[in-house]
Amino acid sequence: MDRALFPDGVERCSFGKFALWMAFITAFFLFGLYAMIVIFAKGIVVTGLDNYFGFGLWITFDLAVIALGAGAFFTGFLKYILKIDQLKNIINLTVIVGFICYSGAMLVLTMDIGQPIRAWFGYWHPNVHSMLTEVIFCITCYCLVLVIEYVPLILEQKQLNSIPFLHYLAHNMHVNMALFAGIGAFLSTFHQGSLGGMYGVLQGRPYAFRDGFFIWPWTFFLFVLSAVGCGPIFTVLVCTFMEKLTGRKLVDYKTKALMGKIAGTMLTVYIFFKLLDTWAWAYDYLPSTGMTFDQMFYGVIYGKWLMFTEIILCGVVPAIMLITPSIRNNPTMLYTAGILDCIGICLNRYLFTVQTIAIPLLPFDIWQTYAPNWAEWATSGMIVAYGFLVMSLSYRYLPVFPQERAMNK
Amino acid sequence: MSGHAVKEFKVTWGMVIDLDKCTGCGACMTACQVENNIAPMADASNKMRTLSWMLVFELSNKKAAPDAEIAYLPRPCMQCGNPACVPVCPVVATDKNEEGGIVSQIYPRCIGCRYCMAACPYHARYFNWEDPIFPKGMEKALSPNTSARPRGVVEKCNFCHTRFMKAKDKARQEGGNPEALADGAYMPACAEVCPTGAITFGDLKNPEHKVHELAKGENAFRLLEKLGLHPQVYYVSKREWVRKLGDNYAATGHAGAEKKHS
Amino acid sequence: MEEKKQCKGCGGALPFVIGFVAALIAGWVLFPDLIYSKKIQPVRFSHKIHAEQGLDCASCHTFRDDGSFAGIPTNEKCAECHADVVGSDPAEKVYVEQYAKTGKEVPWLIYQYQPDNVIFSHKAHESLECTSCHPDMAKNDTPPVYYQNRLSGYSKQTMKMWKCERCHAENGVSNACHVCHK
Amino acid sequence: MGLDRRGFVKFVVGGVAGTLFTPVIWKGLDDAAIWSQNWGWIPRVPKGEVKATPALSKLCPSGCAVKVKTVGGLPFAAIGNADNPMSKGGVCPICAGGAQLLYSPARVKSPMKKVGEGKFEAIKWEDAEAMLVEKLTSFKGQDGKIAAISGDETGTANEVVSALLSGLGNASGFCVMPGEMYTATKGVKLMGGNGQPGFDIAGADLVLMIGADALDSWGPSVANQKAFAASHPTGAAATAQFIYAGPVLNNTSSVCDKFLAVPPTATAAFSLALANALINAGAVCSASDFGDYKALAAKYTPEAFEKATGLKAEALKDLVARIKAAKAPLVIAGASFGQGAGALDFVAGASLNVLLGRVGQSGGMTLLPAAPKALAAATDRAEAKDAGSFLAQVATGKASPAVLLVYEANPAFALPQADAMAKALGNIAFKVSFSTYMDETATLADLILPAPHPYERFDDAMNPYGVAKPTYLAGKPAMAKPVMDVKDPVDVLLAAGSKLGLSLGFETYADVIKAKAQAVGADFDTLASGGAWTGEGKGGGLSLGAAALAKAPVAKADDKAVALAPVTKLACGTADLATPPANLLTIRDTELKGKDLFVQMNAATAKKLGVTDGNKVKLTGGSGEVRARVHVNEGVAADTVAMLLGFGHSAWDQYTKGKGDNVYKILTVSDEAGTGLKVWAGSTVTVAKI
Repeated sequence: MDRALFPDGVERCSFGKFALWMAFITAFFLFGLYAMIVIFAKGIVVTGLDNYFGFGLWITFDLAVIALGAGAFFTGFLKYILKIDQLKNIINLTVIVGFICYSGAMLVLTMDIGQPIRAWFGYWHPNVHSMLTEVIFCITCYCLVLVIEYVPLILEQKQLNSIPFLHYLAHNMHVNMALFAGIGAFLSTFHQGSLGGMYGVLQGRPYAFRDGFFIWPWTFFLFVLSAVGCGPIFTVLVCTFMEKLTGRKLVDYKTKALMGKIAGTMLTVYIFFKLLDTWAWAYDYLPSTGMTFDQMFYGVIYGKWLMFTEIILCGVVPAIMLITPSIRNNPTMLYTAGILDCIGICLNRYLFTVQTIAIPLLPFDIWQTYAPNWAEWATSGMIVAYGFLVMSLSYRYLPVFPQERAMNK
Repeated sequence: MSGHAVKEFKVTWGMVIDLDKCTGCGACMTACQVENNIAPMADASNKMRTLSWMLVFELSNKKAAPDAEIAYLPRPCMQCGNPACVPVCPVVATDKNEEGGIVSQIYPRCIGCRYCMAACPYHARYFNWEDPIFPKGMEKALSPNTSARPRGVVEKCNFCHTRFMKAKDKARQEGGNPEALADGAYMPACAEVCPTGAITFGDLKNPEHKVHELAKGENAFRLLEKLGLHPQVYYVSKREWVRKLGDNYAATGHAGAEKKHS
Repeated sequence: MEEKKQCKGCGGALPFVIGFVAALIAGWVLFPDLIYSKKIQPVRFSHKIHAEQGLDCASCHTFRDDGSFAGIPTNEKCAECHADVVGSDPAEKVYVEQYAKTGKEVPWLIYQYQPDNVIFSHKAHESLECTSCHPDMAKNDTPPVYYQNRLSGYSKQTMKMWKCERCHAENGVSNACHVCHK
Repeated sequence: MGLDRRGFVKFVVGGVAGTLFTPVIWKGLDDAAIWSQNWGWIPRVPKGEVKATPALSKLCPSGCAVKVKTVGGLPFAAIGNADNPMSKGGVCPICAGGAQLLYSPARVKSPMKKVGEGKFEAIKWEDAEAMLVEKLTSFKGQDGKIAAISGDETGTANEVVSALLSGLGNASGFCVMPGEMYTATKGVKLMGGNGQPGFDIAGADLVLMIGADALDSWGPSVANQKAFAASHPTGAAATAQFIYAGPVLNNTSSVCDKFLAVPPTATAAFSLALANALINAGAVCSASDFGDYKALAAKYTPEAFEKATGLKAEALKDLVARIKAAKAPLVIAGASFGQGAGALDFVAGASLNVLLGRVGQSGGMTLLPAAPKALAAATDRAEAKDAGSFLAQVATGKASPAVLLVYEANPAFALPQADAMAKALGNIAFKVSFSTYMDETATLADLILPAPHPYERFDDAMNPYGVAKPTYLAGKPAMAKPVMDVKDPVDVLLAAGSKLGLSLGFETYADVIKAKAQAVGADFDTLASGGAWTGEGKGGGLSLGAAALAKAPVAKADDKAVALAPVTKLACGTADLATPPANLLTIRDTELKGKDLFVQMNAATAKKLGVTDGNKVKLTGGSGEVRARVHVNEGVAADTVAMLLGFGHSAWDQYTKGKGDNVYKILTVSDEAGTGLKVWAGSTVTVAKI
């Protein structure tokens, strides 16, 4: 019944099936919405956060999705600035993924702060020394850039595009996309770095703190690299997931492998410096605080296995897999490496958020543990559901994949 | 050690807490709660959610009976010379700018992002998980010195800053110098109430104040000095095991409180 | 075709303009009036009459021994003169009968209302003229209407933070948060 | 022109665009943020003049001399009174939160009469007083029919209560709640002396506290703490040693130079072993019974010491060396939780002062002469019955009072075998509770007559137990009018007395206190404005109490049972007061977590009992049992389990009701050989995992 709205020359499932799918996702979304209303009404006392864990799942989630959404700015940078034309096949998808990730992260942030009514203080009363201020400004600005990048795609919808004004608007926006891609790349580099800086400046938290050169430029670029080392491959994973779900071919493997190669290269550079960083931290910085590597870990929940999983299993291993052409060209291996890569980066963000504040520094204090509760899971789930909804609608009605028509003939 | 500079003030309020005199009776915590209008909590045993600007830790020498020893350590905000919490605040809800060197926390500005809590290794900062609802009538016994905070903002010990302001007004009224208060003219509630006088309070820079000398004593130390935050709260103990619990020594194995004044 | 489209665009802009202007009127004219409720003082207190008796500000608005400022006087102070009706003003009769005799304090509306989180020391500002910050009440016969913000509860006439900050900055006084907040 | 859909959309878009150029959004955002600073449901802080008014804050057992800080006439905080020798500027944790207690949700708001099980109805004072008079009238002159229990150790109110009972022909009906004053005075008698013992901590250079938790819950704790502080200047050498010998590494022992973990069953053995070691090290004294004492002490060899206490003999040797080196040593003997120790434990400890020649000396043990009475008809404090024995008689039918007046006491909660005591109260037809708070006893009473909070009343304190010199404090209300509809119980009783035709010579408690001050030789106005009166303590030819000590029981070994050491921490509340709202934070999560109280024991004891940290256990003693969770604490003596007293309330407020369990329930009472006293300090319990 909504066939007229489809992009030219593509097939989509029946409206009934689509409605059922959307209803299924909406159920998750509504549950999260309920949790969000409870949180706004009663405050974040309803979450699992406490005096020791002021940061938890939400901040981890924010940092992780922002890293995973990095495919947008980096692919845009490569496509529009470095003119790697092949990336046009996937660039639309990276924009949508990026938009979902950033807008979702901003929504989570408004829940996470104790006084949402005052959220705008971040812009009006900024503390220029705070990394968080930098993050707030850059994320907001970059989110606007993503909106600007997303709008022409929406305007290319068949009916909308038939309105001349919108058609010309979309066209003009496309023409100037290189400019926005450049701004986006600039802003993103800043805030991805600042997100690392957020932890790197915590003088009182030896797990995250980095001194002097190791904070700037070192930690900043480590975070930028880690984000671009996973963002592109995350887009590939999203694309492949959509292909499996819809049974249609959307992007050719050559492009995916290219994205894998890009991510792999970045990840390799990242992991090389990350190893150096960790080594210097453990052998030089930590002893200066009187603490040892062993003291940074506790039991299973905060055990060393987390760090080894992050750096070796989900860092070194996927890096090697992605830069080795023979492995990368095997779809199964590419996706496996991609999944490991994304897990590794998320784990990194988790450790910097939670492990950092879990470590008891006062020698007479004890380890406390944190587990997110339903309210945090439900609202995080809401953001994921929101992503599914946006993506489903975009896929169904917007010409996201330029190759789709040819590949499914 | 860290790149940040320690901001100097002509007057630097500080505490010297004698751990050999603290019996852990809790009067300081009670007086603090009263002075700062902290509502009683239905489950005060849930220490992960309570607000205790002043918190008395129990220290143990970890020896088996009969050699076991304990000590009590009252922990207010350290009012660090190089605070970890101040530079991270995105909205300037906390600063260390005022003569006296007290780290402020401004509730109407705070947005409750809790970044400062993540930054403070002393757990001196607390988030208002719930609105301060007092049992019916008890709001009549609120102290005029501290505003009641809504839920969703961070708060912490400020050395009973309003008492500082009132002491200055008193000095002005009596023709004294509000910028050079006499020892004892300004006392936080905890120091005032302590029945064993374990908490000495004053201007660390003023030789006429007792804390000036006490902070330099051979048994004086600060918590986690190696992190370079330069707390303005000093502790004193003649017991070596107590001093050793003031910082981390696992990496070096050094005993005692080695000084890292800079 | 080109012309027709343009023309259509012109005619179509009218609703937009109407909406725009309507919003401007609502926002600039109606809104400022709606956001404040108007209140009058419980007793028509005349500063003028008191000033004419030779009283100055400090006669009633005194400092206490500890340097704190007593602010608006309580019955104790007012009753020094007005335990019984001494004049012919009907407002005085209202005060004496409804408050002084019943022991109930007058719920004066405070134009310079500051919330609990503000600490202000009159003592520290003693060297300034009262009228540097307060209106010159000495000539005021009928208390002005009190405008209260319906949402924030603030008095419209009160001093906002930026004014404090500006004066502090101009005079080289610290603008650190704790100087004014508690 | 009709408005079509497109036109409407444009109108709206125009409106939104226009709004952006008005202050609506920006002012709205700002005002909303300001609103969030001043939410209507957040309380406003009071404004007005801040004053400090002296008061006698009898919230803790010895009473603190405080200054109540008021704003606009209403109290909001309490600070110490630097001019008063009992405070010297210090306040105990309970009195520090006294202002908040004025508004405790547990406060009795008006007189109430019982109208059903656990149901009460507010009534008028005149009706309540008429009810009281009616009941007293019907039993007037019938001995044994009217009784009173007082939980006040120091007030002249006791004189009024007991004089009223005498006047009603029930002189023997006056009972007091357990406290050390009672047993210690008996102990002094056994040593051939007379008077309440006092301890000059400030003058001593070595203070050995055997059981007595002198720096937290025992005696005039703030004055004790101030004495400790004076001898321990920060940053300089200490001028006195403090040593604690008791079952638990408690608040007092945390700052002591030495802690000796002595099980509660071995207190007397510890003292006598120390006596033996001192004698062997050359201590002699001129007391007539020195020979007998020496022979008796000789039985307590270092080996016996090791066996009884679980400590090494070297610890004893070290202690002797310290005492020998001291110029002015002082021994304070007392139960570690302020009650339940017999006179013999006291004699064993106090005899060390005699042995060392420290009685009547500066920095030694003194004897306080009996204070002059304001009411001649009043019973001597030392002559009062103990409430526990009395209620035990009620339980068995040996006593059958018809009317019971309960003054500032909570016998349904704070007596050993508390459940049985509460049950015994049920045997009394008419119970009147003069209580400030809705405590367990009030909920069982037939008539509740709300008493004022200390800031709302006149009250006094004569010789709080432990003071070295006769000391008298008095206080008047610190606020213009009470928060609740209360009347001073003494005023009520005096009025009732006059209606019954018994004129006690006074109309109000204030008059009684003024008369008392006059009798003592103090100036009431000075006292009421925060002063204190002190007299002189005296010595006295005390014996070593050898004859009494010869009867001291040898602790029996019971493999299954462990000794129970109840622990008092002032901040957690007292026998009369559940943890006040402002003190809740001070309770550690290793003492109470959620609704679970912890039982503390060292690792060796835990192993012996087959329990580990966190286990839920049941402790049984006498006919009672309590539930708790195990917390391994190396500060507890061998074969001993320690638990905080003052929890497990079934009344009070939302903060304390149902939190933890009541250790009083498992304290077992036994008769002390040769003294006729009831003792429960050496209670044993069995511990079983559940």
